[in-house]
Amino acid sequence: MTLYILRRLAAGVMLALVILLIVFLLISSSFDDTARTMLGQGATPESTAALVEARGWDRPVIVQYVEWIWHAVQGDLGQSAFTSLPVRSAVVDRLAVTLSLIVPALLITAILSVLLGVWAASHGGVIDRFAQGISLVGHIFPALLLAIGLVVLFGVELGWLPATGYVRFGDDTLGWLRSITIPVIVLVIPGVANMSAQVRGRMIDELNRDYVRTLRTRGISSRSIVYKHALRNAGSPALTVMSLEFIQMFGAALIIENVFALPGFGSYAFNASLQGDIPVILGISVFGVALVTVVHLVTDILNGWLNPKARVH
Amino acid sequence: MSTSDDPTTQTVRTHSTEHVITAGADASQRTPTWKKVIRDPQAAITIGLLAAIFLIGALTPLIAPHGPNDADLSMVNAPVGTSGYLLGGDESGRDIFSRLLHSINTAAISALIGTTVALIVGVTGGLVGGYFNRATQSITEWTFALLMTLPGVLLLIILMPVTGGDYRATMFVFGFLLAPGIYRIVRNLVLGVKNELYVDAARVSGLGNVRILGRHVLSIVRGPIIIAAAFMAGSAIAVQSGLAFLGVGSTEIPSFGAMISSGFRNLYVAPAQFLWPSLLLGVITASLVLLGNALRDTLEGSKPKAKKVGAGQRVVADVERDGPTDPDALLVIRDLGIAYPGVDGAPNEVVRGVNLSLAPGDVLGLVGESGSGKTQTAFSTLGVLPSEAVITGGSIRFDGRELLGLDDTSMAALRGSAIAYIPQEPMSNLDPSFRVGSQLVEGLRAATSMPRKDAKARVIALLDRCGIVDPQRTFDAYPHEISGGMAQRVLIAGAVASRPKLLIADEPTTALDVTVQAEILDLLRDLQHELGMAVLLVTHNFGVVADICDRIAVMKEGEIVENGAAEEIFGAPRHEYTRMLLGSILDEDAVRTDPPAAVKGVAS
Amino acid sequence: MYSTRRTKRRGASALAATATALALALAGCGADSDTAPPDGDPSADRSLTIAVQSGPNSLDPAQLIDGQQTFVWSGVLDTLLARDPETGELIPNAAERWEYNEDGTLLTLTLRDGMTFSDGTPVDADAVVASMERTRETPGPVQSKYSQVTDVTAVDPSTVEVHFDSFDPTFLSNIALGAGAIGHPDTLDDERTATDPVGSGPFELDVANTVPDNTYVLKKREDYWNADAIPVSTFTVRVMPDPTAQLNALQAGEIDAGTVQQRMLGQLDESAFTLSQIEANVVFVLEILDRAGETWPALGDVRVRQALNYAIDREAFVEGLLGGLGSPTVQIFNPQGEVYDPALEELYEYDPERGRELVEEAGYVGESFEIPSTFLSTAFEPTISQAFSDVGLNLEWVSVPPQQVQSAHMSGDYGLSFQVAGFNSDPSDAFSHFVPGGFSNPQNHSDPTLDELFGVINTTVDYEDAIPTYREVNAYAVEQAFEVPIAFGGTTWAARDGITYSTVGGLPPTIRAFGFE
Amino acid sequence: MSLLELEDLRVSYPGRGFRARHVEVLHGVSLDVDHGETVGLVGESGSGKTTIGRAVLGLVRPSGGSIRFASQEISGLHGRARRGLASHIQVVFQDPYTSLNPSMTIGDILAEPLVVHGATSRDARSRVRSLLDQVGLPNDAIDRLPREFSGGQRQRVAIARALAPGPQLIVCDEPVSALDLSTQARVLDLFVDIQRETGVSYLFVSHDLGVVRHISHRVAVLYRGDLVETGDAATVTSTPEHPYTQRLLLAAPVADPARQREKREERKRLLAAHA
Repeated sequence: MTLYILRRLAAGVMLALVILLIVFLLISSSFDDTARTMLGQGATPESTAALVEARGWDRPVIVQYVEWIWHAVQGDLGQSAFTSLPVRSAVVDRLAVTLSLIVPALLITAILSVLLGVWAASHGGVIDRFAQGISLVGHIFPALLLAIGLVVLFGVELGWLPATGYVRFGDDTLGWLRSITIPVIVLVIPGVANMSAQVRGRMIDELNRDYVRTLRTRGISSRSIVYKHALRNAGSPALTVMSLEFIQMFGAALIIENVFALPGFGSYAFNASLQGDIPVILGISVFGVALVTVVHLVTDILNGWLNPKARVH
Repeated sequence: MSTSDDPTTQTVRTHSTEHVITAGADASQRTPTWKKVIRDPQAAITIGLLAAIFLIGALTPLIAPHGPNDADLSMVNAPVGTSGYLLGGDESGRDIFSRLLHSINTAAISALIGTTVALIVGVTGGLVGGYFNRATQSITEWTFALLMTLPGVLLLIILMPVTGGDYRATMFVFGFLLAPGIYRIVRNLVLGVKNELYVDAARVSGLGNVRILGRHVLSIVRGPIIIAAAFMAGSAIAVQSGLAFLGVGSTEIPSFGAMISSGFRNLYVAPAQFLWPSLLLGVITASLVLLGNALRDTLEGSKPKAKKVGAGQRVVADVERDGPTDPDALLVIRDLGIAYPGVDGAPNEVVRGVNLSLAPGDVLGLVGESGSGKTQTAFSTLGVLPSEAVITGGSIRFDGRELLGLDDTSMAALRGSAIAYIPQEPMSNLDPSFRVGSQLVEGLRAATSMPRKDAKARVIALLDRCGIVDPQRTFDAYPHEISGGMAQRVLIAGAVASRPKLLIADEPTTALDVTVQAEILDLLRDLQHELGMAVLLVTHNFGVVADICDRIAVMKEGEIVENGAAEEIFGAPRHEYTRMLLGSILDEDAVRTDPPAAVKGVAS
Repeated sequence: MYSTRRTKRRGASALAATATALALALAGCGADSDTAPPDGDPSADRSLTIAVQSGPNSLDPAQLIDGQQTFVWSGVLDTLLARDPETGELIPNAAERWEYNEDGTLLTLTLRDGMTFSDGTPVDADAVVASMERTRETPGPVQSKYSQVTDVTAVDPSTVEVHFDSFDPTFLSNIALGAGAIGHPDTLDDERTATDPVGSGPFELDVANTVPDNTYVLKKREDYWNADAIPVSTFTVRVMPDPTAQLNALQAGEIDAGTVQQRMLGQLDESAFTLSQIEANVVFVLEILDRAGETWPALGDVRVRQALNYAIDREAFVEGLLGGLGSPTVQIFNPQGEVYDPALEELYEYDPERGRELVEEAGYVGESFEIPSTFLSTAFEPTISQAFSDVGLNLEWVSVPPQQVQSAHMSGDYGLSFQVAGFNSDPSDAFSHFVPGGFSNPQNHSDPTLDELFGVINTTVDYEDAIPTYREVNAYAVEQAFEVPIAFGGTTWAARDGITYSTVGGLPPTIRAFGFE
Repeated sequence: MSLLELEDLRVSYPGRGFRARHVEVLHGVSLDVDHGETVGLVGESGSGKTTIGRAVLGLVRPSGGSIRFASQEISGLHGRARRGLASHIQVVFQDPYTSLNPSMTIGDILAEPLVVHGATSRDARSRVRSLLDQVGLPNDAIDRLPREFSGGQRQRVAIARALAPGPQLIVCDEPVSALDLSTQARVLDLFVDIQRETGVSYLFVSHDLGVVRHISHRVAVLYRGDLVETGDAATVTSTPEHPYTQRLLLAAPVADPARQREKREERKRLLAAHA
């Protein structure tokens, strides 16, 4: 098992190296633009060249790449070209904000989707139609629309929840809870729409399998068949859907962070990219790949737990 | 690679879980796919809606009253209904209605580029990765895993310096990010199809790889691809809108996202402005998702419907509870009818007027060819008919008690304890996620409410009794870790664990090798003697019947044509159908005697 | 080198907001007041939370950027000079006095006594020299402002001499901004300088409660030399790129003050908020980069340039796109300054017919131009395109990603550029718009008349004496239509009742613009 | 000279997992099939019988030994050379539900191998008609899809496809085991009739001794990758020499209660003797 995790992590590192190289190559054309943007209106060809040289951006890309990796291995991801803030701690701070949205959103999505999906699949009829209706509604209203609507309603008109801003968990737990409530709702609704439909489908498939009939013929209760046997077998595909949902939420978080003025990972990446803040872009790429690798790894391990056939020996 | 020589699978695959033949099925099967799609209301409505929207988009240059960027400063935030400005003007004095129309085209182009790139890359990758050798497979797999690992939207944003924010370039890149989804679908289908016998047959017919890929593989992949394309188009449009909302790319390009963004900024001045693009965007993406779902249902055959678990069997006729009882019989089935809804909705009876009687300790063989209704009869006795099935009449009496009309809880109490079941296909009848032992213990405890420890001891003893060499090890094994023959022994142990009065065995040996079959039959016979169970053995194999049954009932097309003691029927079959069946048996005398044929045609 | 304008700092802010909002935010406004707040009691526990559209990129003196970013960095770092909030004139700050030699190549600054950094070390000539020398040598946005400085020396603990190659008419106004920020000499090169410098200013950064780029919490220093002028004990600056989010926060009571877009004003409950308007602190201008007509001959023709000035309906622009907050103009100088001339506004009344005639006369009908489309220009593009076609010209907006905006403007690939320019000082504005190499003149256009006028300016050390020449520059530039100024834009600050915001336009925004009733 | 000669044929599959050892499923099998002859290949699952068929068809690459067809070594052929053999060696698979492409009409399925080998579509069509006739299917089958046919009819289509290029050898891989009893007998009769008519040879793979006995001239018995017994059908299927063949024979139940009882007892004696 340890070996397996190590092997997977090694593969993740390889992947990160390749992706970084790609990012380096793609970005290498914009060093001058970045320098000019940094210098602002006083930029001249001379001062631009001087800055590029001072930053070491005039050296061959491969040299910079190797050097960057060398520093990264030592835990130093450099500093933002614009804010001089250390990239690592900035990314970690921003990631913490985004994760504090996404993780609760994902958990809630998972719980609601499983409940809804399982109910729909095992009750049929009205409950099933209700669940499918919810899924449809979630598909029709884009996250964007929901975000705007909920802010106006709860934040501005009713004033129940803060319209903007982020409170750190450690500072004020209740405040944190209030500050993430609307964003989490906005993430959860489309998530549930998608995932509950998937869970429902998987559950229906499972409930039609032969072993379910055989279990029934042994007098095993419907509850055990649905919640113990079918759910566990439906669990592993649902888990994969969930891991994809997790990655997708990072994209959605970008828009949500923008609307709610949250200092998250997405908006950080967005700003860095707009400015051409090269060290930050690189740091974000590394964290992005690391995150996805870890999510896939965790998914696979959980999958192994759910599904003995997928278990690693 | 051969699948049939894989030691874990069985060579023989019979289709004895009977197919319910539905009347008029032939006609509907030949309907062209597109007609079927059009006939589905959900597909028809969404296609119509999308066609209408995109047609309007295409006609925009003709019907839009203004250009997308024509600005009139006097029309800034003009209210809805202003002359010439149907939906009013935006913050720059542009006509919202015209921009809306132009945005349709942007959405269409986004969807087109994203989907096309994804399809080209994904399908090519999937065909190559699925069809060719291992090295090619691992390279494509790795490449697409790489694409998959890139956090999509983040990447699009990081790449802004490269794409320049141009939405077409962005969608081009996005296509690559969508491609792994298609790749997965295609590769899995190809891997499946590659081992399909008809692809082997094509290879044997001398078709080259390209021709096979194009002709046999692609045709199978087509349906799922069309479905995936609908979903991808939706997500391409949604992503393009999201990026435009954030302000990536030129605002000269009219798009829903840019319009929503502008409306959001103007939320307090003209709250309706962000509504129009949001609504249209919502309608388009929702239509694509719904269309995808509808296509999935029509092209892949509709998925089974959700139904209440434990709802019990449906009985539409009055059951005579007080009919005459036969005190000697354990199971009496009288005049049983079972129907399934046909294509046109009318019920289609698959079992008609079946009468059976089984005394305690008796072994009855229910024999027939596929589709004869024998399995349906067995299921109805267990109370596990599929939910579509309807019992149209008759009575099933077990131990003097009428089973038809009992709710599932009462049936569940009987099942496992008094009536047990052995299925045909051993592997698919074990829950793959639970250890063999725990499944058996759960069943035993459900039937007897025995303490866990005792139940475990009993199960291990039973496994031992059923001829499993290392019972503890099998107890702790997962189903995929044991062979088919062993799995069948496990299932038998599970069935007899609670010492039932009646054992219903549905083709219990059909999936097994002959030598294993003989052992299993021995086991069944011994257990039957030991426990004094009555056995209802459903089979198509007269050899099996001859080996174990006291009495035989022969079924044909839902009816019992002949019923009697085994010796009588084998010795002097009365019904013509029975005679025909017995005549078809390739017995030991049917040795080929004619010499090898003379070679004709081309001499070697 | 010449201007406080920053066309970009935080892309998202720009993108999420309209250009108007952005420009107003960047230009900001500021005040510097030696007087104590009205009630005389600089309440020990009064706090103020405001929203800005962009946070400070860095607190390193060599990396400072003006505009709304000034709120934070000017809290932590003191500047040598300041500007009078009523008149915009230069006034003493850390430097009590300043004096030029005859030809303007030596500037002597006399520092105030008794100033300290937040760690207690004195703010003296050595500190000033160390900061200025470092800024001069460090690549960054401030460096260019030292382009003519050859040496900075400390004569005694309170006297600093700045030596120049030649007279720099913009230098004094620059040291009232980032170029005059004083950093702590011992820690200047430490990593903390960018994020948590040992400060010379009125506040200390409360690092524990500060989230960089999101929330900055500043705690007042009671040992600051001018502590009485600081009206609050805690000053919180929240970064909210999105104007709608800002308004929501204001209404929800999450912030005390913020800028509000003109068209959103209707949403505010007038009884609960005090509105302060700054009439003009930016100018919307279509800059003609190829004034010599080297690549686009049409732009070298004064008739075409004038035609463009006739083509734009400035009144409608102000009403339609600026929500009425602003005024039409044909000049780029601050209307509250000394150089601006109301009489010039008579020129170029909206007259597309006349414009068309001029274009026809010049023979450039149907000529097409490309112009970078940036987050600044988006809201105005349709109107400007319309104006071009009204006089028989075509304009094509080429989308430029934010990180290339600066490059596009300077590249020489475009003959035109749309800018929302914040005011600095009149000299700085003159240099940046009309001198070769100035930001608005990246293609180094020169003109004999302008050369001559700037020759005079560069040798007139006393600003008062140079004012008439600046006016001549303005008049000549308007006549020659070197640019197409469109309108001045203003800002509206909304604050919780009892809080006021007052300053003239074009000044760096600081805490001291706020008043409490 | 036999039509097909296998000599010391070995096949191994890569094991599961990374760098797993290869698993040999055939340990050197030698066998021959003469012109116009049916050789039955019997064995249980995992015995390697299907693999032999697939090796002959070129769907599996042998790891050793040789396969000669009409005196030509064919085990190493691939690409064009291998495809050239298509008109000589054909196949009928076990499962009539998956051996026909569900999206092609019967006409297309049957014409495909003909067109590949250069027939015009008109010629192909008339050949298809005669093939359908030969296997006892109605002419209107040509435009219908496989799913419109029953299992037995589909297997007839598969036989017609195998016959289309006029092969000398047809590998039959469990062609009747998925069929109902009554259908099974009719399809077997069809095989025999066709052989008499055309002189084609069959390599007939099955797990069912009864079926093999019915159709084969000679029978070979496979057990875990080894050929344990070969001989003429009557001998091998009634008085086998090898203990495995005996066990196999005794394990197959007969449809006569009395005889089956005897057979069962005999089997138990045999097992007891070997235990």
